[in-house]
Amino acid sequence: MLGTGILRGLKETARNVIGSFREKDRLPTVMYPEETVKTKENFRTFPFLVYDGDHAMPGLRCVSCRICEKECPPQCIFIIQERDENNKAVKHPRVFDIDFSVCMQCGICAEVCPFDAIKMDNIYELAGEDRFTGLLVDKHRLAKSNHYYHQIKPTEANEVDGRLAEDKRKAEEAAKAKAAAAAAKAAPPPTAAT
Amino acid sequence: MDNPSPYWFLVVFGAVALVFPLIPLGLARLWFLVFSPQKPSKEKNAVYECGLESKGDSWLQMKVHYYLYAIVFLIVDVEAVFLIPFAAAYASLPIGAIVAMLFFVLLVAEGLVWAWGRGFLEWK
Amino acid sequence: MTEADEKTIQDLRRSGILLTTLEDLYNWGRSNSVWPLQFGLACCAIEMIAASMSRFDIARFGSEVFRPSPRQADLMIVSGTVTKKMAPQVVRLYNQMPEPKYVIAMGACAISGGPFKQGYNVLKGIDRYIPVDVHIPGCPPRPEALLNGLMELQEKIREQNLTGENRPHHLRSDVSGEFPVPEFGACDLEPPSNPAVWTPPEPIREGL
Amino acid sequence: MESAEQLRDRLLAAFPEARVEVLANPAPVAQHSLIIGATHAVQIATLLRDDPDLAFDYASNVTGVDRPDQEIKEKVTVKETVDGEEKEVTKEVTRTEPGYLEAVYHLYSMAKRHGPVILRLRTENRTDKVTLPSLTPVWRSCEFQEREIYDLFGIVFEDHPDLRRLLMWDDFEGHPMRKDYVEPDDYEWEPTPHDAVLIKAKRPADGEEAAPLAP
Amino acid sequence: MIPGVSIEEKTDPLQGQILEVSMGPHHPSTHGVFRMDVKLDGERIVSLKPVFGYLHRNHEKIAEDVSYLGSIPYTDRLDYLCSLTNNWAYCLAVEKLSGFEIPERAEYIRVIVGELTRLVNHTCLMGFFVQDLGAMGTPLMYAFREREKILDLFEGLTGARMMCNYMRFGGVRCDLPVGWIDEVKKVIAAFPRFLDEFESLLTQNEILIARAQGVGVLSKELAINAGITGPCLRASGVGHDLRKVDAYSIYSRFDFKVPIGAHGDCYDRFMIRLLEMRESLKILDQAIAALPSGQIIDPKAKSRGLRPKAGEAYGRIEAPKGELGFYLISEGGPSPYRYRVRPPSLINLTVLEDMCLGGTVADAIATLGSIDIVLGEVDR
Repeated sequence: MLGTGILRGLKETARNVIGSFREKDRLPTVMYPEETVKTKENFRTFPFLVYDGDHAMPGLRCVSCRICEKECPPQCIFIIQERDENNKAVKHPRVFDIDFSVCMQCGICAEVCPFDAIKMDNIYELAGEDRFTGLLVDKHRLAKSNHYYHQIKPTEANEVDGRLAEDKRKAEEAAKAKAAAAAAKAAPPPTAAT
Repeated sequence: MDNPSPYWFLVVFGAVALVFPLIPLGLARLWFLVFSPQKPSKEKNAVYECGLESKGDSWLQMKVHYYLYAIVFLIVDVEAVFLIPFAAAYASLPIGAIVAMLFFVLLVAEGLVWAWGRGFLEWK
Repeated sequence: MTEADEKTIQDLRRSGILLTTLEDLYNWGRSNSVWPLQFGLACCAIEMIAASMSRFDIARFGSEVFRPSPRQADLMIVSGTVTKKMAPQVVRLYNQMPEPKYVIAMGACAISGGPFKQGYNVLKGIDRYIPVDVHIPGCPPRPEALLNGLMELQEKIREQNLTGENRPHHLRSDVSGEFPVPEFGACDLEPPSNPAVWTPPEPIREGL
Repeated sequence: MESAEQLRDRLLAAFPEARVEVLANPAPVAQHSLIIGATHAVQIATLLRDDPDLAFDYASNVTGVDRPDQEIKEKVTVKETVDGEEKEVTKEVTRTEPGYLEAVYHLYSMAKRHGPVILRLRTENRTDKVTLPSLTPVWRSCEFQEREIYDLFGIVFEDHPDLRRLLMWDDFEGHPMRKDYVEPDDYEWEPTPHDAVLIKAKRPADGEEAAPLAP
Repeated sequence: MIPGVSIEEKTDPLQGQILEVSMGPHHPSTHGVFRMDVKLDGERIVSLKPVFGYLHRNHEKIAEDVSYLGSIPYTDRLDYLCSLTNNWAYCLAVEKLSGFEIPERAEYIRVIVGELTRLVNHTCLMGFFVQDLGAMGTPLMYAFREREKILDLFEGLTGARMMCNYMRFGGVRCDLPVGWIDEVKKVIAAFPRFLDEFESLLTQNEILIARAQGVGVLSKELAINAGITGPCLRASGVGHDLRKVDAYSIYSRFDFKVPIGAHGDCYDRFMIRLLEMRESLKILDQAIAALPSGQIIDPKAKSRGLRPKAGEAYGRIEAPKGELGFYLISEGGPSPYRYRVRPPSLINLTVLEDMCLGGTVADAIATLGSIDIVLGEVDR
């Protein structure tokens, strides 16, 4: 009979109106400035540079190997390596700019970085008026502490710290083994000489 | 004005009906003069056609078939105009008047049914 | 409006008496009912629609009425990649909007061409032809980032004053709100950018 | 599904004077393709579509490929009389292979559900003789894709129902997807230029000199 | 041509003149910046020429400069409603080009996120289609409420709501976080209730039936010849679904049916998507039940600095909108020599004029809505 379809539709909308008072699922509104949606741990927006210890610049993990600059699809990272007085390259970036107005938030820089120096942040309230200087973020604004990294992404941060500790330990063993081998090589010649 | 003439309320209604829209229009005119000047320009008043420059004009002859809708609407509208005073006073009218008005309404309804039957209202 | 006046107004407001100036009333009305133009270009448009849906609910900021025609809109959210073929239409729509009009450049593509910057048919940012009030970076920015940008715009509208020298351009008769519409050239738009609006600073070339 | 060689023999049997060659595809997926001469392309296409046990009724993908002229360095052994006596000398000769534009058709069969037959049609060169027969009368799905190839690569398709630019605006000149296309540079504000973007940023826009580079 | 509707200029003044108007790039119902140059005789459509290119972002030219890995985030932006199936099609093509094998667990994860993407796309489409018919807001609100739940799953797994950038050559980027599968189970368990509500809200609605049945009819032969794929093809009665035809990845292990329509009109296309969502739920249940543990990426596969040997490959999958194909020609370099996307939306639009001729403007809007186009994929 004409109209039963529409009545059935009205029943559905009525179910939703009444349901919105009882079921949490039917009232999904999040009152933005007061309460925010709790973003998941994996959520990524813009990259940031991780530094160990509590002083940003000396503790920066980035050795300016420029792999992320090459691999970044929209090419929005710009690195210049630090050079000390006799023009020898130093493992530290003098200039590390990311153009947030071009960055496509893909996370490839964090994925390809061999030193875990750049990770993905989850801040998204960056609306501003000036585009030229506001969104061109230099290394001072980019650098955030490892402690902050632990706050926003605990599991990922622990895994990264575990890996770094593992590498350090292996490096020390290798260094000790090399030192022992060098000592062993240095020790026999004097005995052979006498 | 001890006993106001019965038509006085018409004058008051007319005055209020006139003043009520004029106040906001006057305020708007005042606002334009003092604060935000009107700046009409060729680009702003260009014809809006989904963001494109509209070529060709929209003043063109429509299909003649559409005049039928106008005529059917006209008949029913005029009938409504006659019904309004009747509706206002039909309680105090004798039964003869009601039958006459019924006859009038049925006549127009019959015309509408005929037009519908002949398919004038089909949206070809 | 000294500090003391501010405090007295707060106290009076608490006891139910509202004192305001014409300017505050004018800006309060305008900032809380910004009607956006229904203008979705690409992926950011889906996040704009998601922002207008029940979960992020742009209606709480007075902007859920997305007007299809530019005649009734006073905010243009450029959400998506502005290509060179679409740029004249964007500028023409901006011109056809009534005067107090604002522009939000939502997403990396609208600000600077974003990931598609090296494309031959992509405009490197809409602020080459029309003035942009708020930039929202992200690709696409979360719906909350759009709401944050909208609150930023509302803040900016509240601070505009009604008279005096730096009143907004829609209250001045000398500044026209329209910008020339670029034409299609042989391989690019003519002119490539509008110098009145597009004033980039000196490009940083140090150390190249 | 027949292999490329069987298909070639079948087509040669049907059209003896047509040009049908197999182009091997070294990738592990081994989808070999058939190079078809332009003269018999439409008849071959209708045969592929109407033949009962081939039944390729669905042209899934039409692609344009630009092969610019290539300099090939070859070691050529040439007999030369060097100061009086005959000697074999291998000499470096750079031979430029003429470039061409290519339209690649991937055909599938919905009726028989069997896999891709890949046809390749090649133009004589990249400058003036760039016309190819259009296969839209055979498969309607090539209509927009051929228009796109005409727009981005410049292959002119004969008796295509409505050959216009698909993606770029109508009075756009040049074919942007070609390898030698130089796009306009509006690179004033480039805060993060390096390698490709840097070259474009330093390229002087026609006429004005290079962007001022700080020392 | 439809009898009675002639295109040449009318001489008889009683018949009225032809109005040329363009439902242009900025139009509330064209799902983005799509333009149709329409010639109208009164309200009847006499000719309809689609115009593309307003969102041509040169994806294929940029892909020739960027590395293979760098192109993956760009594929998210092709059909920006279902980014994971775009990744899947691209990774499938590169895997065919370079011959990586995908471990079991990665295949299952790909099927799970692929079918979740199909749910997201079909809910969005039904909301937009019914909004085009005039149901302002309500069905779209319900559809987006469900979509948000699935986007939260994607955000938990891949890190982004819409632009997931999750699949790599030879597998996936990262393993499932702890507790993610239980959330998926919860969402899938609640989904049929939403589908029942949506079905009873819309399918029997007289207005929808009057506006969608018999509108935009597409015949089977024209659909095959014009290369229409996906739900539009199956609505015309052709049972061609790449998950059954190619049986790519591990779809041969799941039993699911392929819904086929009978009339090929807007209503069938709408109902096909509703039924396909139920099939996707069945696949999801089976995939989650049989999800093995193990590696998630082929150890031999390189993502950074991948240089596949010279050769070419064409990989295609059943994306929610139709057959999405990637044709890659590699010359051994770090970036592909030619990178071509076969866009299902663009090719499905070939027959838009045939379906809309003779109908009214409102029917053209309904037909365009039922074809389900996304401009990022149409213009690339």
